[in-house]
Amino acid sequence: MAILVDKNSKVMVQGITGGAGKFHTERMLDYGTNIVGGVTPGKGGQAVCDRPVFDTVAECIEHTGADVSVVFLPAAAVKEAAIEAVRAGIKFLVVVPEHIPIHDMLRVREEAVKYKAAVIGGNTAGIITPGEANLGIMPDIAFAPGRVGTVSRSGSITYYVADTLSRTGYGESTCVGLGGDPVLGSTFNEILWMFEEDDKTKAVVLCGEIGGVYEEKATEIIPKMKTPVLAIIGGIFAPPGKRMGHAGAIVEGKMGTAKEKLDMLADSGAHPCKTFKDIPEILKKLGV
Amino acid sequence: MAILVDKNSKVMVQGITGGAGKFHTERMLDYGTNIVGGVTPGKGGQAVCDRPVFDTVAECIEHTGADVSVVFLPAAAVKEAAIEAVRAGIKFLVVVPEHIPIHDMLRVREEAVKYKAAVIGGNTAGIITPGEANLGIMPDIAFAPGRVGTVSRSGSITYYVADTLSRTGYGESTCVGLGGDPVLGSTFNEILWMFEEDDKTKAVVLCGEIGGVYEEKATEIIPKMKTPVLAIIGGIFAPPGKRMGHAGAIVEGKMGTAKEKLDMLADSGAHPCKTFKDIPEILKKLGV
Amino acid sequence: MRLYEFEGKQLFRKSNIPVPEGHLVSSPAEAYNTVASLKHAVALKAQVLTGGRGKAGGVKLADGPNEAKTHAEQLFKLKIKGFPVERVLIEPKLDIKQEFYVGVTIDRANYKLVLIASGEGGVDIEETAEKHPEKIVRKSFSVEDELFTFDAVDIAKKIGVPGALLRKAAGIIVNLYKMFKVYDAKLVEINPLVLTAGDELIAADSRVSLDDDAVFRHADLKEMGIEKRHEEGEMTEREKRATEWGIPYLDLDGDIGMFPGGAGFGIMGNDFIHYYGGKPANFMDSGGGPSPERIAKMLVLLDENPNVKTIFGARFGGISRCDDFAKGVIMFLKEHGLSKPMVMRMTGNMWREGVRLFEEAKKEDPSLMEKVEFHGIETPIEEISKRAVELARQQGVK
Amino acid sequence: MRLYEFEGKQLFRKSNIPVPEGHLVSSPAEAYNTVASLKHAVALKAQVLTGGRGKAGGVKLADGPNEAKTHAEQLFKLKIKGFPVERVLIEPKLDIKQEFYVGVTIDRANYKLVLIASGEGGVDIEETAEKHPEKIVRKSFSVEDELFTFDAVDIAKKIGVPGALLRKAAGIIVNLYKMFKVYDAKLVEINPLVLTAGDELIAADSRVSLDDDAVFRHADLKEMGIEKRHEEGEMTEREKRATEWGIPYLDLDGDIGMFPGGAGFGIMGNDFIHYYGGKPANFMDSGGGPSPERIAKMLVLLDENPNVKTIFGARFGGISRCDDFAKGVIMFLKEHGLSKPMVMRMTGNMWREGVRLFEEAKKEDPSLMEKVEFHGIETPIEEISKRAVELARQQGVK
Repeated sequence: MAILVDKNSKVMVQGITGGAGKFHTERMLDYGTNIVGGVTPGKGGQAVCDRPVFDTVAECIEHTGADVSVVFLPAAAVKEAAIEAVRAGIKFLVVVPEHIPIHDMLRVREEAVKYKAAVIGGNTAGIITPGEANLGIMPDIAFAPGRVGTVSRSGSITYYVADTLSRTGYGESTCVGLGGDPVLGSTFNEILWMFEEDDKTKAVVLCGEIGGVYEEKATEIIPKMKTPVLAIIGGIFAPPGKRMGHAGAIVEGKMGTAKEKLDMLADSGAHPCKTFKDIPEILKKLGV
Repeated sequence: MAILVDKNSKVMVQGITGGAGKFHTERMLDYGTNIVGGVTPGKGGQAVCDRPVFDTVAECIEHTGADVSVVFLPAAAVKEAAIEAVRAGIKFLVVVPEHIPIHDMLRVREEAVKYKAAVIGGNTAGIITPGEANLGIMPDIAFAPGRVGTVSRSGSITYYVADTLSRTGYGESTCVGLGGDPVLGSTFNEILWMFEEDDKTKAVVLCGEIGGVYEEKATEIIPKMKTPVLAIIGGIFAPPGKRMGHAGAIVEGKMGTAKEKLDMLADSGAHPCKTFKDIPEILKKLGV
Repeated sequence: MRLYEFEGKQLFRKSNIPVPEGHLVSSPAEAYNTVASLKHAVALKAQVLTGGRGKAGGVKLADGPNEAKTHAEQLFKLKIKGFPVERVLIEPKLDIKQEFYVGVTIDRANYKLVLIASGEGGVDIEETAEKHPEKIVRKSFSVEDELFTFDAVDIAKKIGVPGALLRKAAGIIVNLYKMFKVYDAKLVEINPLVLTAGDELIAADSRVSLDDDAVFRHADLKEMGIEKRHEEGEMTEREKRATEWGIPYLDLDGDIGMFPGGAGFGIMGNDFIHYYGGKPANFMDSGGGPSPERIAKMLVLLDENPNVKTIFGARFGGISRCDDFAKGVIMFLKEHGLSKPMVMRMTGNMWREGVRLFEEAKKEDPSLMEKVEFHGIETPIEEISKRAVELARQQGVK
Repeated sequence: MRLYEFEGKQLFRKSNIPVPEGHLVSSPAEAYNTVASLKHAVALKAQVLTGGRGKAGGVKLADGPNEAKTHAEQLFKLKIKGFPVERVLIEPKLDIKQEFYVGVTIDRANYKLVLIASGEGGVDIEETAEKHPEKIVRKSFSVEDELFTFDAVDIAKKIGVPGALLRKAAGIIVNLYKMFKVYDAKLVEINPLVLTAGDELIAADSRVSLDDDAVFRHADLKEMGIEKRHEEGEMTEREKRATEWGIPYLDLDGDIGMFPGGAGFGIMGNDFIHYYGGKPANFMDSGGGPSPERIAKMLVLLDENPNVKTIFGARFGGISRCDDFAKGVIMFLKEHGLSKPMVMRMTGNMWREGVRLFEEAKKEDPSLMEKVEFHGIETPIEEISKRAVELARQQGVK
């Protein structure tokens, strides 16, 4: 098993006829991802990489049985595309574009919760279940099938962790990019819990970063997990970010510095890592 | 028992410090209605007819236990006042003002359904449970306690029916004015069902009118009722109203003429009446 | 309140719904000049607040200014369902490939907004709806719901918009829905939405009805010259006068002047008169809580109407108070005088005070009430109705 | 993107939130003339994109034009947290009875909008929030939620607005909340919202931050002169140059030039350098899928920086492709040349193609890569980081 996607996932691509959509559809297919079709309104009836294109998500689902979608569209079009997908019944959505307006993502999150769908991104490198499916823009070279789950706010960190886990023989069950935007479709919490419930995942690496509040939120869930969690946070030596006005300070309090994030995670039971090579060392100690 | 209001109802008045609010608060109190307070934002701390005035409905409920509200406010203020009331926990709301924008009433209805509150009006004469409570602008002279329920779209028809029932000794359990506006907080259906479930009500008089669709809707519920329903419809000799565009014709079909309404009601099991004096005659035959 | 086609199209334009470039003219000469300045064939369309314009000959096509002038002369003489044509809209003649229908209205029974669309637009849409309901697409919304482009694409596809135009059609549908909400409409229709030979989508006609009770919150309507107005219907002189006085009034062809309290009994009272063999001369409504002045004016309308042989008065004081009613009647009797018999019944809120006022007035001038038969709650309204019919008959016999 | 006080107040005015009548001046002479034309005492307020203005002496009061001129001279010389003062806002001096705080922001952890209000406005609001949380009123909303007047009345009451002003205060709160939504804001604050001696409520200061990613859909901002801009921070010359080239870049005080791929490792790479005893000279991010031209420019920034002793390059090709990366590096080496040693690692999407390009370039010109230590996926990034620190040390020794 894997979380969110595997070789049986039926994947559609929203924006499949666009430049990035075409390019990455080809790449994802090369990896063996089970892409069944795509959507571009007004281009129904065409084909990309031999996969049929539909005018709406509902039609694509009807004809292909798609249950997962990857979005390659301009940021301004993401809100409607995501709402269309979850309303039509897509249960997992990968939002690759960056610079999505924050109010749009708040709305997308609301709809996703309402329709019980999972969304990752915006600005995510995607998700990969090595050897089975690669959704998004992640470079397959770094990944090998295995027993560690990874969840990260940064694409590049994801690759380095994968590289490390592959080289040391652990490999990955699934690697999830939450995305780099300020408001994200999913937080660490939801993904951590999926890993907790996944038999194949023997440990999880959480890759966080200065700013935002999602690492702090994760400390609510880590103590409830049996699966060990390793945490690495970028920005320990970065100057602290600015608070947004008094309101930001009142709402988010002291959250946001990398050091505090790592300390809080450690306090909640996670194993802190400084650099990537700490990861296999800790895994070894834990007997993973 | 009675439906919706009785002597134990704790009634608040929204807009109690306005001209109409004051005038009718006095009248309602004279009738013995248990008015416990009122609301006018910015006038909290004042009093009208010895009843305390609050800035918000929530405060009024907190201090007085109010569970029913009567609205005397300009039409433009009704939407927010109604939403405030139902969100604060008012379970029955009487909306007296007329000319409320239709889109506002659609919204009010939605909120009322969501919060499981009943709303009558806009443009209703109100509701009276004779001898117990009189909410709105109905003239008490016409009403006597008794065993017939009345539900009507028109204030003036309500009075004539009451007058007839009082004179013939039947009296009324409760008399409900749905209101004269094109979109109403409640339809005949909800009120008919309350009467059906009320022990004190032995028969119901439904007073309808040319135009609209609420009489036709009532034919869905009348066959399910054990309590006999008498129906009187105004506008049998009026020229037919104009349809609103093709869309109106497609949505509302053939609904709307008084003759068809009366025929449909009769077909569904209601007893049709021509003039008011038919009412006691039919009641007598039914052995009410 | 219904808008003229050209007003509806102003709203379409503001809402980013494509409409033909239009020119409004008020005379045949203006039509000539306008068409002379244009380089294309035109359609001349009579602007009236009613349907059935096409069948009544209210739309003409012209290739040049002379033809346009001739047509305009005919149009300005036309009456469509009684409406005189005061303005004509001149637009480029469209080369039509297909006609669609798109409309939004309110489903009162279910408290929803409904979007309706069809691939067979035009005047026969209602027939299509009845005979081929499968050709009509309907979608319901809560009043707070947004219409998303993907839903509009789905609708456009179902009514047969070609693939290349799906996005454009969806945009028009979304904008129409937004316009419905933004302007507090009761009805908006594009019929037909035309697909031209050049593959453009354009709103060839508009039908828009707004909620008069919500006009106050749309200041931009006034800027566009769209003001609060009554629903369609040509008014008689008496109806115009009533409207000026703010009294809902409609002339009928009978002889009993109806002077009711409340819209509900205003309508049902007419039935009663019919039941007892009479015919009302009018509908009337006092509106909620009328002033004595308005009450007096209502009576003036009836007393000065030569068709009225007798007046039937009924007042059940609710929000309207009997004392104000009595004051109004007395004001009328003193200032104007009653030229025909009146039978009336008065009860309800403040009835005692009302009766006292009548008695005082009678004491002052015993002749004041001599043509008035006055009743209170003790007489059923049926008796009053019967009596009015009787009185009218007696007057007829004279 | 943060707005200047006067820009925020423009939005307040458009949103029906009362603000003082303001005059923006760019010189002491202008300040003199402006105040001379006014008949009242004024406040002169430095316009800078940072907080702490009051404590830095950025606000002055003046009774007349001479005093205003003197103050303005000081203000235009002032730097507040490094920001030069280029404009001063002149407003009537307010006679303050009470100060409130009202703000709206986003609670990212819970995906909500949050309205915050307090009866103790002013610069110490955060302290109040910490020491007396009971003096802060908070209310959360879903992004689609409306804020109703009744809720705003409740909030206004809780923060101690006097009864007679409750409706007015509620109107301001509702309008602020609407403005937050209409303009895609991340933060809007009225601090303080002043109750004047004359019982007026007025927004004495504004703090507004909009979502740069949503500016595209607010055409009216451009009309007001508000364009997409970066967050606060005074830029060095090099940072300005980078910004012109569209490269996110920040100078730091170390000596290792950071040339990373991806924002994530851009940040974490700095930590790695620190862990191994080095100090980075900068932050940098290539942005998603950079062109060869941009890659080359990134290297120019580092190579021309005299503080940089060695360059640390790391590219893990994701959406950014290794072939484009290699092209950019080669372009830089050919056109500009490398004046200091560089250690780099390249792997990921299209890495084979990238390696091939480097090999071809080397074949063409064997000296081209001589200052570059090149690694692939086989070398862990930690080793590269260590090596960069080593190289920098060696350079320092020279």
